[in-house]
Amino acid sequence: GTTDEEQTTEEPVVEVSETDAPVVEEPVTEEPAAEEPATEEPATDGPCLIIGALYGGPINDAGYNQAMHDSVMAIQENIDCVEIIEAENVPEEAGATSTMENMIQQGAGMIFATAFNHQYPALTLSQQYPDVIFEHAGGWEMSGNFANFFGEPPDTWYVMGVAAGLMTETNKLGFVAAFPLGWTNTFINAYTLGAQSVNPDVETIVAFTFGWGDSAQEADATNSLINQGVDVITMHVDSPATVLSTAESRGAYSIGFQSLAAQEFAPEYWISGIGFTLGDTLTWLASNVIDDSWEPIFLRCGIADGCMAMGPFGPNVPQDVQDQVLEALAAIESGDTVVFTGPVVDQDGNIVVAEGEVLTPDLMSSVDWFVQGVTGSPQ
Amino acid sequence: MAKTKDVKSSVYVSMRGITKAFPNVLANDRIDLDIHASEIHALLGENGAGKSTLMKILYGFYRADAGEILLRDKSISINSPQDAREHHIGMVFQNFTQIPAFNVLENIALFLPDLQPVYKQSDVEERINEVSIRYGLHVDPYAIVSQLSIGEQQKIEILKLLLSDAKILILDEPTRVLAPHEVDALYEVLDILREDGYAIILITHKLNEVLACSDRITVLRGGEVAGTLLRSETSEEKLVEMMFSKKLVDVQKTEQGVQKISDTPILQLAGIETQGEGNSTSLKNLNLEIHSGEILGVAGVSGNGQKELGDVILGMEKSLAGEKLFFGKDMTNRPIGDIRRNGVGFIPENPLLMASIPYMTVLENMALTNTWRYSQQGGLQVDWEAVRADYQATQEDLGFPFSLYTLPRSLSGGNLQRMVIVREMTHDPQLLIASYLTRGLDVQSTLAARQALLKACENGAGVLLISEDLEELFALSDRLIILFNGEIAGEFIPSETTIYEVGHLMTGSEVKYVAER
Amino acid sequence: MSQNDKNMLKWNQIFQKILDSAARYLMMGFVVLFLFGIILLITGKDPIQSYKDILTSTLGSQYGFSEVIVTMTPMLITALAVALPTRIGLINIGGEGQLYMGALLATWGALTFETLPVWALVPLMGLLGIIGGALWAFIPGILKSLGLVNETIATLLLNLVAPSIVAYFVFGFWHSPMDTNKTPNFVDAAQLPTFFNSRIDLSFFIALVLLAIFWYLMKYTRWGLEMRAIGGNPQAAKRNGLPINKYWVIVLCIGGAIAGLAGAAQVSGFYGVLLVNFSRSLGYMGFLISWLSFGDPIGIFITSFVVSVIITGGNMLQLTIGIPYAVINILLALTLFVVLAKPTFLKRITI
Amino acid sequence: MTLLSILGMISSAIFSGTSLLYTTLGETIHQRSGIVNLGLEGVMLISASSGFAVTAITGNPYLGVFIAMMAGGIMNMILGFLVVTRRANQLASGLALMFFGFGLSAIIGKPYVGTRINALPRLNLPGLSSLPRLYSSLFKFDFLIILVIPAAFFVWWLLFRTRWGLGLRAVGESADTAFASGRSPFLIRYQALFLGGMLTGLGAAHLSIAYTINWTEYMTGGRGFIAVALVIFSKWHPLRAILGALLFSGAVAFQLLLQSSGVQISPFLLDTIPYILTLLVLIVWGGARRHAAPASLGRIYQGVE
Ligand SMILES: Nc1ncnc2c1ncn2[C@@H]1O[C@H](COP(=O)(O)OP(=O)(O)OP(=O)(O)O)[C@@H](O)[C@H]1O
Ligand SMILES: Nc1ncnc2c1ncn2[C@@H]1O[C@H](COP(=O)(O)OP(=O)(O)OP(=O)(O)O)[C@@H](O)[C@H]1O
Ligand SMILES: [Mg+2]
Ligand SMILES: [Mg+2]
Repeated sequence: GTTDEEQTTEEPVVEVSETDAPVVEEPVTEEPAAEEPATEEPATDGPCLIIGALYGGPINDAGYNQAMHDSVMAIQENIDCVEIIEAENVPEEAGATSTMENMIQQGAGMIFATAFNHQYPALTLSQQYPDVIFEHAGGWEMSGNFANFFGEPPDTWYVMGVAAGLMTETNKLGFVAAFPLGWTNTFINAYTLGAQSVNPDVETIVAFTFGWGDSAQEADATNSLINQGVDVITMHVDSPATVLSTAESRGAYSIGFQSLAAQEFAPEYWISGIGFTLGDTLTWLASNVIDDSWEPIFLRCGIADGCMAMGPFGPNVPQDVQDQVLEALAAIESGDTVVFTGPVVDQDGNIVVAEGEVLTPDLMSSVDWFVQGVTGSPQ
Repeated sequence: MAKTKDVKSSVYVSMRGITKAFPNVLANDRIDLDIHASEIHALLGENGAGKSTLMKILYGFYRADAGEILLRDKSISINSPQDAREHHIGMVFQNFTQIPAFNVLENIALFLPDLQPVYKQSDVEERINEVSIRYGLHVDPYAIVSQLSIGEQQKIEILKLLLSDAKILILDEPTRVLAPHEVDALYEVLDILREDGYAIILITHKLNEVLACSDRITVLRGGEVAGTLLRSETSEEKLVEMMFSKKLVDVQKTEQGVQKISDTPILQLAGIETQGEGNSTSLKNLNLEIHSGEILGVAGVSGNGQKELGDVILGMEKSLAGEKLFFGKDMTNRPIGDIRRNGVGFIPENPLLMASIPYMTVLENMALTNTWRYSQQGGLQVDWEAVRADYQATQEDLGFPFSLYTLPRSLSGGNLQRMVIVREMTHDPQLLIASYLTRGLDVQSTLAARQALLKACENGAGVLLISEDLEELFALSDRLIILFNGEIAGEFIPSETTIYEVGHLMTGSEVKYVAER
Repeated sequence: MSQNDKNMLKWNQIFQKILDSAARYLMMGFVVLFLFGIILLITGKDPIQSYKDILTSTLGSQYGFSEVIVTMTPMLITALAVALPTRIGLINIGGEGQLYMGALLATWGALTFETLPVWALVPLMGLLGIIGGALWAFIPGILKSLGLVNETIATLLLNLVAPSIVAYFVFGFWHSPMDTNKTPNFVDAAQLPTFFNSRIDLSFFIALVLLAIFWYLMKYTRWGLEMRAIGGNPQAAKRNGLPINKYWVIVLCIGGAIAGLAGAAQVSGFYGVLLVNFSRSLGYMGFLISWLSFGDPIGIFITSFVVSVIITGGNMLQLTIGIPYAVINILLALTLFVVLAKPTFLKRITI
Repeated sequence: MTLLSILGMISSAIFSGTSLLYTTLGETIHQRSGIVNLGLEGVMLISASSGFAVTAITGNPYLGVFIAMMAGGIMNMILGFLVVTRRANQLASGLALMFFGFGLSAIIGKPYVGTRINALPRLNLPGLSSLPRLYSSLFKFDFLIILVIPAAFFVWWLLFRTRWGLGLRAVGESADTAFASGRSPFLIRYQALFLGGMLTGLGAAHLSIAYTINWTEYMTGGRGFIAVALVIFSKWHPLRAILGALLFSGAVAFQLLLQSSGVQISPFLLDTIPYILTLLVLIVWGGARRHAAPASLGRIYQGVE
């Protein structure tokens, strides 16, 4: 299964606002006037909007796809009159095209294409069906009826890095990743910088599985990392299940991603985790479509906007570590810490972000370097 | 050889009204057969008479459509070899049932009725040695069967039978592949077994053997019993008469080809060497010539290089050294297609396996050897009319009748052989290689096939006739060579030697003993 | 018997045969639907509705129908890539690998010669696809003809190698950090022309032409005769003077070339990009289709059509009744089981 | 390279090679009886999903392993029906079985995607507990790992030292001969398929219940085909299969080690090495190989009238 580049948490857990009004956020681009929320339209005869949502993997994977699914379903909870058609396990482009076409044939007026590979099929279809609104998760293309939304994980990865840097005894952190993607590289870098901020000797070792949901490869990679002395493991693949379970079985600490529920896979050695909570954002987007105020915006929102959340600490995390992590989190939320502030030096010692500059989000999607302290190849 | 006993013992096993039909043929038609203990009962009949079928029914390999089997007057049901083995019936098949990849011990263990669920090899080995000493059948239990000669494989079959606790032994053409002295040895074993109280059913085509060793003889004809005789009551002529409905022309009466040897030989082999793989024999420094109008007979016990000789001429096998000349032109290691185009016909020992495509019609098979002759528009079309015409002409010539549209798959062995003969004769071959031309043919077809050979000679072809049937070789050949272990062990003009001299060269033994037969 | 009577008889027989097989296929269809219906019921779905959905979403609309054609096109070609070698007795399970290698070379063409016009680039990619597939099939072909390795085993092993090689190139040379598991999108000139305002592209018509050539080759030509002879009994064919080793290599290469062409068509037409693991068993599917239809061209056409209806319709089922997409494999497999279990269908057919 | 990473590679190879070895042993049995089972992938998936589901429902991983084992055997009965009773082509039937497995496992596993289960417990070998955690965890094996080498010896013993094994190999070489020796080739092939299916099921169970502790669609990722390659590599011999499985999984472990050491060798090229090696081995054997493969492998046994 392929999905895109980030993942989310399901809403519950920590601090998801339950207000009707969607939290509006969108750091990067110009912001649409957040009109009033959605919920109010009473269901008339037919549905007020049919939403098609497609996912790259199974929607109950306790990971990325489940987070996306939960966020989409939040629309239904908030706006009674919408109808949602879902298709899971649509990993590749050709399948995505016919699936979206099918959805449109069934009357879908808005489509959430949540996997990385859905971007171009959706963009192509958006030209064919100008009346249908397309929202893609985590891409960069934009057009009249096609836009991108996503959370902002690098900041939170930084915080997780702080936690990992404090917890490691071997000073080796393991990162199991699917593909050497620009965004993935950015996460790894942010994570490493966070760890180095509290523990300069830390090294992050990366192993790629080249698949979003190849659990045998994930187990192999996790074991391999642990065998190299890594004692904190985290991952950027669809489902945290295998990586975290494997780490737990080997007695290595783990940091969850994709879904805060990941903690259940590592009851003892869990440190903490992060995920997306996009339900309110998607609700807001849908309500815009319903009242015809939708405009294409490049939407990115972070932990401060409620689009992302951090999980609870595990039983083995000392209080002082917890405090330090929360401190780092507060610094991020307040904007005191900006992760990729120059100078940033890559593995070979080249300066990739100059002194006084900051890496912008659109550059983050095409990062092809690792910061110093990362072992592995970013290609 | 064996002496006949006056068999008055009680009936051991009897078959009553056995009927078995195959898709195109009624193989057994209400057959009755009684076998006594302590007798050798010969089963005779021309090809396809139903002998093997009948015995396979007794062994449970086939199931009869009707009829019953009685063991000591009690009706028993035999639905599988397992049932038969429980009733102490054992069989050596015409085509051996051995597993080439297994060793001798495993092959024998497979057929042991009382093999332990977890067996010890040493136990099995002991039992093999015991029996093999008693009957003089020596084998190495750990030899891989695929590496053994066919004669040794035959021994294993008999050992299997003896160890299997069988009291009724069925042997389907056991002497087909044996050299003369091995045949004698086999019959000695059978004699001992008879003394030990076994009932032995023996299928063979060799009348002299039948007359020498059996107690009673049953002749099948067209799936029915033509009669059962005591050996003392019969003679060769009488048996032949029973086997074939009409009286036969004497086979031996074929006139010999005229000697008309030309100067350049059609084929010349000079110092040919081959590398035999697996259990095939390598040829060593082989020299021979075949001239127009000449039949060169090749004698030898099978497995001494005959197949390789034919194959090396045809180009199936590579020669490592030496030269092969056609009409003086070097054709060493040229592709078969080129050799064929030079007018070489090839009648192999096993026509179904080696010469025909079982699922293509006879007509299509006829075209194969000469596809280039029949192709039109550079191969985009095939001229089927021409194939048909050619075929019909030759067929009428040779007098072999059968339809063009049947599949070789459903032709009888003999008819298949005929088809191949017709095809290979069609374009007046310059050189004809015929292996075991008449093996598996009944007496009449044998005659026709031999006449076809002679006719080819008259038309100027040279013939290489490979056979184990010395009488045939003596009757047909102009010259005779003997292959032993891949080398030419001797060369004769048939009229200047004797069958026994040749027989001894064939087996590599010295010529000193004269059979008292 | 007069020619006329013979003809009458022949036509009667043919008619009878058609009736027979129609009845048999119908029976089998019912068996399949029944079995699948049970599975649907167990999972709590309405079988009748599902079947209706499958039919309406495929044969019931122009769009659906065009999707069926799109789905069946690569299967037609890969089935042919198996059927041809089968005729000379070679079992080519390697369609999958040959498909990948064809796609790989075609992709190289598309990414390297981006500036060529469409009339040059598309044929070039086709040619490269053919070369890629043929090269990949040449390995088992030559090993077979040297008597070293059985072609079934060799093609199977190479199937496991080819996707890795594709992945190596995709992640090695043709990768940008913006892509997951694919190359950059091809330029428009590298994309097969499409027809009827649908996704049906040129490769469908190429497939039909290939089928027709295959049929004529086997039925009428000298080479067809010789190939069937080799397939029927290689030893006898060899003794009859046919160059079977040459045939083995060449025919297997042609098979590979056809599969390679399918690969080129997939990347050039269907995807417009090279994805890692793009095939998802297309090669194996071709193998199955070829077997189910005994390598008969019309059979190949019909079988791949039916299979495509199932696959395309199944795609829809996940939207309408919410069963996992993979479940459609069950319907497919049940169909295969029922056909395979019918021994009368396994009689060798010689045209 | 540290001691940990070397021991680690061995440990990784054992962990990920276990499922491969069980499956290879199963396929060895199939093929020794003359049947090529190309549907292993599907059989594994069904076993993995049903074992996982049962473990998730009951919380008992041993029950899960048992069910996976039975599921493997039963799945193979479908193949048996097709190729033994109905005499269908083995390769095609195997592939059909594979597609069936794709579909059925998806249904079975669907509700349990992302579910946490009680994994098969890992047992402390005596003496290990005194080592540092990262070392001791290297060789904390579950019982399926502990049993896998004995299983290979068991299969060897079964094939080469027992009457049943003799008959089974005979069927694979020549079904007619086996029949003539009083055995039923049909029955033996069914038995072989069932036993082989159970072993395949164990392999799959290890994958989902003990190793990845997870169920995802298509999670076997080609292991069924690898097992077929391994059978060939090991010349149809259960003991050589041990070596083969370790080599294959060791190659993966090595690839990961290189990758995360920052070595610039494409993991994909490394992935191909075992297959190319197998092909080379076959080429080197050349003609001799013919004696290794069961002679009637893939042939349909028609039975007799
Ligand atoms: N597989 C088969 N299917 C259908 N019919 C067969 C099959 N095999 C043999 N026959 C039939 O059996 C008959 C002869 O078979 P067989 O090969 O035993 O020859 P035969 O009786 O020994 O004759 P010949 O003396 O010519 O060798 C043929 O008429 C043929 O129709
Ligand atoms: N399996 C079979 N299928 C079809 N026909 C068969 C089969 N086996 C034997 N027949 C046919 O039954 C008839 C009797 O064959 P059988 O083998 O018993 O002859 P036979 O007397 O042993 O001949 P031979 O001397 O050639 O061995 C033949 O016509 C043969 O073709
Ligand atoms: Mg015969
Ligand atoms: Mg016989």
